[in-house]
Amino acid sequence: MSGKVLMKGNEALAEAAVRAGCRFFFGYPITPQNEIPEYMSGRLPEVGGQFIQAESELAAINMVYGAGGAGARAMTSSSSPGVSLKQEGISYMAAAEVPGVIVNMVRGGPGLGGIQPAQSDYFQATRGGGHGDYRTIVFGPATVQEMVDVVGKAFELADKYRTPVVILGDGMLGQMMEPVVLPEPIDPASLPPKAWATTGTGGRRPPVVINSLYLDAAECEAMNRRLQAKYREICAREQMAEIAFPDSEYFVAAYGTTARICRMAIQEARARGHRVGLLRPVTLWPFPAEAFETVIGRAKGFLTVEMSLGQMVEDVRLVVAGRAPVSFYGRTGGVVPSSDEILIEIEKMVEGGGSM
Amino acid sequence: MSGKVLMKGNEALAEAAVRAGCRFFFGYPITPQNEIPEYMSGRLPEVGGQFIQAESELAAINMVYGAGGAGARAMTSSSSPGVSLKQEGISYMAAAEVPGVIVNMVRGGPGLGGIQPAQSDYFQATRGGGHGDYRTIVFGPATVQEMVDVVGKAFELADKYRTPVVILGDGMLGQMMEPVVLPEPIDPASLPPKAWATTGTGGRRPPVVINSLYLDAAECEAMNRRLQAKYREICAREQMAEIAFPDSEYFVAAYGTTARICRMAIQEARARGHRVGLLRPVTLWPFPAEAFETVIGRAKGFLTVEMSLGQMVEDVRLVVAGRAPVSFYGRTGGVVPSSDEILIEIEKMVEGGGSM
Amino acid sequence: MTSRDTERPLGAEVVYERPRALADVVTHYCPGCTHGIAHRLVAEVLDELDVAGRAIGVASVGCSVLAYKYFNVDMQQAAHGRAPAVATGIKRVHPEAVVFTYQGDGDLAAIGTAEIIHAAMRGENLTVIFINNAIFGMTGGQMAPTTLVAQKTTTTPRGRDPARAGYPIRVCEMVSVLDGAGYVARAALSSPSNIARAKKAVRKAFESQLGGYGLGLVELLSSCNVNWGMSPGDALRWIETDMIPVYPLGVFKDRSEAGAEAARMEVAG
Amino acid sequence: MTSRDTERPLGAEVVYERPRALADVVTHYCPGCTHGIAHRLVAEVLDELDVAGRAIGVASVGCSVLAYKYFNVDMQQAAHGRAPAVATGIKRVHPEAVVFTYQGDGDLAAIGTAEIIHAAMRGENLTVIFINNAIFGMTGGQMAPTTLVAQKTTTTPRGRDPARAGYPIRVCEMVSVLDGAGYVARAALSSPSNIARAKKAVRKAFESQLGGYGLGLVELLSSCNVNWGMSPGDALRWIETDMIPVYPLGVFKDRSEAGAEAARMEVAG
Amino acid sequence: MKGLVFFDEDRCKGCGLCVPVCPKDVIRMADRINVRGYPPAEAVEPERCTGCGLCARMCPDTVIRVYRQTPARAGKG
Amino acid sequence: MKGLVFFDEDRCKGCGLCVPVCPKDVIRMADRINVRGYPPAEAVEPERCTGCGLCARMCPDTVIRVYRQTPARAGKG
Amino acid sequence: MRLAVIMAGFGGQGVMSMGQLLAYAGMFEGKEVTWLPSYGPEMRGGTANCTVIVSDEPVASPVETKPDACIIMNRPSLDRFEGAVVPGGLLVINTSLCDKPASRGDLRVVALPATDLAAELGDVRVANMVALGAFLAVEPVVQAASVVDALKKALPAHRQNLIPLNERALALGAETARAQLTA
Amino acid sequence: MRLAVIMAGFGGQGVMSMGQLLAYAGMFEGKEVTWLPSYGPEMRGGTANCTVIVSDEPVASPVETKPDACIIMNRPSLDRFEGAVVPGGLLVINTSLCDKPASRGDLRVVALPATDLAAELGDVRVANMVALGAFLAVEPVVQAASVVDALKKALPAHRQNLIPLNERALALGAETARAQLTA
Ligand SMILES: Cc1ncc(C[n+]2csc(CCOP(=O)(O)OP(=O)(O)O)c2C)c(N)n1
Ligand SMILES: Cc1ncc(C[n+]2csc(CCOP(=O)(O)OP(=O)(O)O)c2C)c(N)n1
Ligand code: SF4
Ligand code: SF4
Ligand code: SF4
Ligand code: SF4
Ligand code: SF4
Ligand code: SF4
Ligand SMILES: [Mg+2]
Ligand SMILES: [Mg+2]
Repeated sequence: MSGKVLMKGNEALAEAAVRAGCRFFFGYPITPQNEIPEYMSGRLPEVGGQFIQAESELAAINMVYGAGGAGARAMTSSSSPGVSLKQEGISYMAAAEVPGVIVNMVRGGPGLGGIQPAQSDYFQATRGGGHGDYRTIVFGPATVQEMVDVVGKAFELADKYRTPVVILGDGMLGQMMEPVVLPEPIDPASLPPKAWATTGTGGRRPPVVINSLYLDAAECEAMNRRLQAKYREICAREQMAEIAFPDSEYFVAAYGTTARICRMAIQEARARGHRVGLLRPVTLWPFPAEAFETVIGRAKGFLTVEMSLGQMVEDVRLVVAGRAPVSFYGRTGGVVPSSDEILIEIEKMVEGGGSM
Repeated sequence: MSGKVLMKGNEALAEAAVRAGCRFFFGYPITPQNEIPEYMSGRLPEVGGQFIQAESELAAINMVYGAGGAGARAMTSSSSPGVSLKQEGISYMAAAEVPGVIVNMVRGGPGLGGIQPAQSDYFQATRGGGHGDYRTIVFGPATVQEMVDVVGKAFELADKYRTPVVILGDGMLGQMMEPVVLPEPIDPASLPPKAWATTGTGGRRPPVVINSLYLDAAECEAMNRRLQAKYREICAREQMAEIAFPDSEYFVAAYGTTARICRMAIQEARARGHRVGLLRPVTLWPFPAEAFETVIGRAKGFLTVEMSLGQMVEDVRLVVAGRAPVSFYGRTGGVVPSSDEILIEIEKMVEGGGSM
Repeated sequence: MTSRDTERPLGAEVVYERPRALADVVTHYCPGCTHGIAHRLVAEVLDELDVAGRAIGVASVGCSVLAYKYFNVDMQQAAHGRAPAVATGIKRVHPEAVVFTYQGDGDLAAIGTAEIIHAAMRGENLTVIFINNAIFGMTGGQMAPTTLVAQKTTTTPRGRDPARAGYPIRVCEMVSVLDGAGYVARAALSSPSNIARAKKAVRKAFESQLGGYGLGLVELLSSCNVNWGMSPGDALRWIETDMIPVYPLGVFKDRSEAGAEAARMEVAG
Repeated sequence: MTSRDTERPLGAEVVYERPRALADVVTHYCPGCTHGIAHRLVAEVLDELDVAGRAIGVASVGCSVLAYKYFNVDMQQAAHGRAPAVATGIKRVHPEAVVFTYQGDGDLAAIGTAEIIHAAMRGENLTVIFINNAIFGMTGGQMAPTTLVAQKTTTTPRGRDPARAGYPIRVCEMVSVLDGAGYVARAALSSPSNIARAKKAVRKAFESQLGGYGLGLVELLSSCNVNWGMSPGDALRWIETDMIPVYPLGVFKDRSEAGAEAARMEVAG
Repeated sequence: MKGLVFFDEDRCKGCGLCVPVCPKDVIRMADRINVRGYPPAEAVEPERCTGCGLCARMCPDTVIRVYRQTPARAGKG
Repeated sequence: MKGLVFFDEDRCKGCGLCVPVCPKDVIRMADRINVRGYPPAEAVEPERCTGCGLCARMCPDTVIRVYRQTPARAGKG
Repeated sequence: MRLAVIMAGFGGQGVMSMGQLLAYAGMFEGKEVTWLPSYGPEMRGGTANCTVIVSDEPVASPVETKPDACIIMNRPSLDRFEGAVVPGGLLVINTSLCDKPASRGDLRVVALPATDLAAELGDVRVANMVALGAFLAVEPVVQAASVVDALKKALPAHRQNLIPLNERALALGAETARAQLTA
Repeated sequence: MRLAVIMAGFGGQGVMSMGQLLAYAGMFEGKEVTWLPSYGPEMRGGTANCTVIVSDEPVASPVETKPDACIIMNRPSLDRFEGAVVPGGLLVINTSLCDKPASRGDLRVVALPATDLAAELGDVRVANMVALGAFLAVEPVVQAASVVDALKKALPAHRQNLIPLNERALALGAETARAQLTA
């Protein structure tokens, strides 16, 4: 298995970012993602990059805004309470069309909560915890390898669409080790130039401006229409999902860590003769509605499982729109559901206990 | 019309808060809600209260957390970007079960956006822009009088359920003047005592603690289950909505300022012979699902109109769950839709142009 | 002298007993961590001034996050950095209460910089216990704004390089510039004599509140032997050899000394 | 001398012409607002140092929010208070660029307190133009942290009462405590002679960046005649009679003066 | 020393700040209104102008340009 | 002057900070392990203790109580 | 009855308070009213305006893109609002600060030098009341007396002495308007 | 083949690195592996533990509430994890720091004084390798040689001299375990 290395999720993510051409990292410590800034503090100077431990999450996201606006691939990472503090900044990035990657290794909330893994920031990530009509692309990787893979994709899409991209992990994904194959490093100098970025005019061109202020309502709406057109394009092109056992009658919808556990439960359920499949969104926004459409014709029921008390289930319900029962099972606050618990819920669904 | 006074929305709201027993206001200026802190800065000292212009919105919400935890009726107000900055604090209040009222006079977003009225912070308010599985009660008043009325209700429910309550207005509601009847003032000293509040033990009782940290995942989940039980109770008891022309075949769903304009359009549509009614949520969370259920049997279609590019429409779709077509019309960034535009959309709906 | 005698010997004079304002629990602090000493000093002062019954404490986010379990007084746990704002809210509601925050150098001097400066600017009658251990203890030893030049932390693996990560921030010097600061002092928890001085400073910082002189802030140079990678004893020595030269001890401001009622601010309440 | 001659008279020596780094548009500032003077000084210095082509400015939120339309250089508009963080991000990406922020007293001394302190702490090689007009101009005249005691604003309708609203914050005095601050000075835009001194200070603050001495900050005492409720001329006089006594003019720190390369920080880049 | 002072009248906001700073009392506010609705500053007896530049330094709106005709060159101007 | 020093052994975290501060070398770390898994501090030759209290002042975990038998009262104790 | 009027002018011309007085007066007469200002920094030096709606029924929306009437206190306001008025609607124009005549032919127009008339009364600041008087003479949506009542409520004690002047201004405006209409 | 093992002990006993070495070794042998630590401040002074899963198929979940085996390095860990092991599963107990015997009768138990044995080898820090050797002797989920390979990869150049000691520790553990099983 040459090329494989055993890495902690947080460190693999950080190394993948460096290989994706990220040279600027701005962060503020918070458990359970400290290995990301710690790794970056050692690694970035080696590749001519810069690491700053910012004075706060607010400062960090605004440094990303500055660096991203200046044309660089920049990243920040945090966990739940820290990500709440970044919402104004993310809204600014979305509005000013500044690319950048924001990692949230979700922990139990609300409030100070706990530090164990959770998925209860789904609403915040997919609906925009900040103000205004904006969205961010959101990835919900399920393995350390997938985390590495989506990091590259995140930087690519951030630049392509000039938009902030969120990677929604959780404490478990960040802390666990798994073998990964790391991608070939990209030299940031080889990336296409960004004519819109602030670099100094050099006296050779008119000034560029990175801005989100539109005092005239019609202009502000026009900015929004531009964003919405972009979002429609993203929805059309960038949905990612995995379907295991697509010919099933019942489906469990889950992402990230939870999806791994659901997979175990599904294996057991199938062993017991139930025709159950897994529908695993990889992009949480755009929500992979198309994947749902491919199975909805024959689906007799959906069970959404989350480490939250019911967030992604709304997206499932919105897609299913009454065409099949949708039930929900969730644990929260850092409790990871067991495959046995999920198996019980699967059997309830199969026996018709699913609620709309 | 004795007892009526002509007041600006922001000032009426502020005076209503004082009359509801609010003695502590912590805010940071931002257009279009500056009249609230300005009014409070003059008024609160008159009634033995305290006004602080905080150093930021973050400080302001955390002062509310302190004052609310100490047992007082406390309030803060802001507008979109400022409210994004309060999300961590609101999540803390929800988790630590600290009552308080947060006003958002929404303006065009995202980013710095503009200062004209908008409704594009609906997701943030109703889904929790902060981290974790929490909700806040959210009111979406449509007139200056209703704003006055919900302020009293907001403080009452905040105390009753020990939860933060959000009032979602917009620049127009804050800036316009309308005649209002103000309620009789409540003397805060007459309110029931709060045994859970920090007041000093006086050496007579064990210490009380206001806290949201639960390092043990099971305890953190237990805190969440407690919150969810409360939220279920709120959903069961506190939904508020208005239905105009309940015997209609088609319904326009809209709240706040937009609902006023929809009402004009509906009058015109009915004059043209269309059987169209208005379904106006007053509580945005809990979303008034029960009101929808009363009409859904005969409803041939719903049109959701918002000053956003589609946020509350998700709640409408979740309630309707495929039982009728749901279409959407929105303006954003500070543009207020005209009744003519809405009329056109109503006619589209009636003619079957509504999309799911 | 076995550990089981919990009775006070008859007729003996008490030199030291556990202060009543400290809850009777074992803390989660690492062995030798001076957070424990700072807690004790605060509790002793609350007892001596006889104000525990009207004290309301604000725990911050850092190793001392669980402080709400350790003081025998009403407590609010505050979001990271926001303790001075939370305390302000409490104090305005209960002007007669004795309100204090207990904050680390990450909490107070990084994310909470604006809150402490503005509580001082407003002259809030609060007491701030500021634990400067030159590191983020709770999260596992990252750089703090107070980390010394060349000090190794998990985010300055080659030592703090001022060209990239800046210079240690001197909170007392900065806060004492503000007119609303009533008492500002720095002490060290590194030896019995320094601890005795620290206690005096803590007491003064509470008296500043009681006298209505404005914000009382005591910076306590503390150890984090675990994240410094030292023995508890070596950590105390490092405070004296390495920290004190960068963070000189002393009283930076004392409005009560200006004597005269003139210096006295009206109690904001 | 009609307003239509835009040509330079042949053979005449230029005493004053519009600086090239200033965009040729009419600003939205109120008549007599000294924001316009501050803009001009910055542009003149950019021209004189011949760095407009490598300048990147950061506009903040306040009356000067539209500064991105007024300077003839690349600009980023920053969230309220965060300009120093945004500028830090830019400067680290383009260490050879000349990066400056332009911030009001609400932006820099209220919501953005942590960001300015920490940019100074890090010794970021940035230039900060800080407009102290003792008020929140943009939002209609609320109290700023720099509002004078007894000054009436829309949120201190009876005049700023220190017992409730605190004391004016002196930014230069506070920032100059930090080792990473390279140049810190206060000047006033109240008269031609003060403006001449202000320009020197602005130039020094840019030179501090170019020389790698760390953060260069110039506080400019400015007028907001509209929200002060004064005529433009009276507002300038009020700066001199009321503001300067509270905010003394002068250079608070100049690391380049310490001469020697010793004082020079490595350019963080 | 002879000064030449020019006002870009349509930029002027009529704030009047340039008037008192002129040591030669060259400037006054005009009676008319410019395109922006403000009474612009204008030079009276411009020949008194020494080209000291104080007015331009004071003007917040870069309305004013000032030149100096050096005695030697004055004739060639 | 006679001191009395008590160690609440199960609170002790074995940090050893009390040991070097005792001017009378009364304190040492025990060989055993307490309920928390730490070797606790203990008094050797407690009669040497003067009751100065330095050890208690140094202890981060309020393990130590110190009393003083004033000479006059010593007999009555 | 439902009448929507937009009032517009420079910041200092008192258009906001003119609108508030009309709304107050409507309220005193038991009518439903709303007052909606333009707001924000663009006001600075530019034009300010407000919309007042007086109606027998609850006012659905305070926004009116097709007002029944406009009171135009300066030239930029004419440019901005003339086109919005409904056909047959009313334009009151302060010719003292608006050198251009109305260009639409389908409107009722009252053009009077409100500022000059106010100056003649001794205080240019009552130009707004002159214009309001003219407006009410043509669209008597409220009694002028109610406006005076509103003024009594609105003015602090030490300003009550201004009431006679304002009454004269209202009357002068009404007179001038009537003269024009009958002419 | 799929085997889940939890390793638990005091912070300083090297349980985390023991787990990582096992995972590494599995990876070298082409197996699928995951390693999951407990984390957070509660570790401070308390017990640390990690879960390693070695499998022929991709590992669904890194969490295992019913491990096939536990390596117990101290007493609190026995109290916490004994109950979790699947019936018929394996318990390796370091008796040097765990004075209590296993209480369940349905488990295979290897009890050895790993810390004392390590001390005899000259360094208590290899107690973890003694225990790992014992574990692998009973559950040969990977070759001991792969663990040594992993160690070679993991140790920095200046620590490679420790390899023989670790090899001896592995072997000693294995020997002791085999003796117990055959006994
Ligand atoms: C908003 C937010 N950001 C970050 C954290 C993570 N965090 C917890 S404690 C801490 C710093 C602790 O350092 P310090 O204040 O110096 O206290 P110490 O542990 O050193 O006593 C951080 C960054 C958090 N809980 N919330
Ligand atoms: C997060 C946030 N809070 C508040 C505001 C509103 N706001 C805009 S400018 C400003 C203050 C302006 O004052 P100052 O910085 O002193 O600039 P000035 O207008 O006086 O030049 C405020 C509070 C905002 N835009 N964003
Ligand atoms: S980590 Fe450091 S500061 Fe925290 S308890 Fe341990 S020694 Fe004390
Ligand atoms: S409001 Fe004040 S600061 Fe703003 S432009 Fe006008 S005078 Fe200048
Ligand atoms: S240049 Fe000097 S002399 Fe000439 S007009 Fe200006 S101020 Fe007066
Ligand atoms: S200072 Fe400038 S803007 Fe003001 S009156 Fe003079 S020329 Fe006009
Ligand atoms: S009281 Fe003094 S003499 Fe007695 S044991 Fe403690 S330190 Fe030693
Ligand atoms: S200082 Fe306290 S905790 Fe430390 S060894 Fe001595 S008695 Fe034990
Ligand atoms: Mg610390
Ligand atoms: Mg200002």
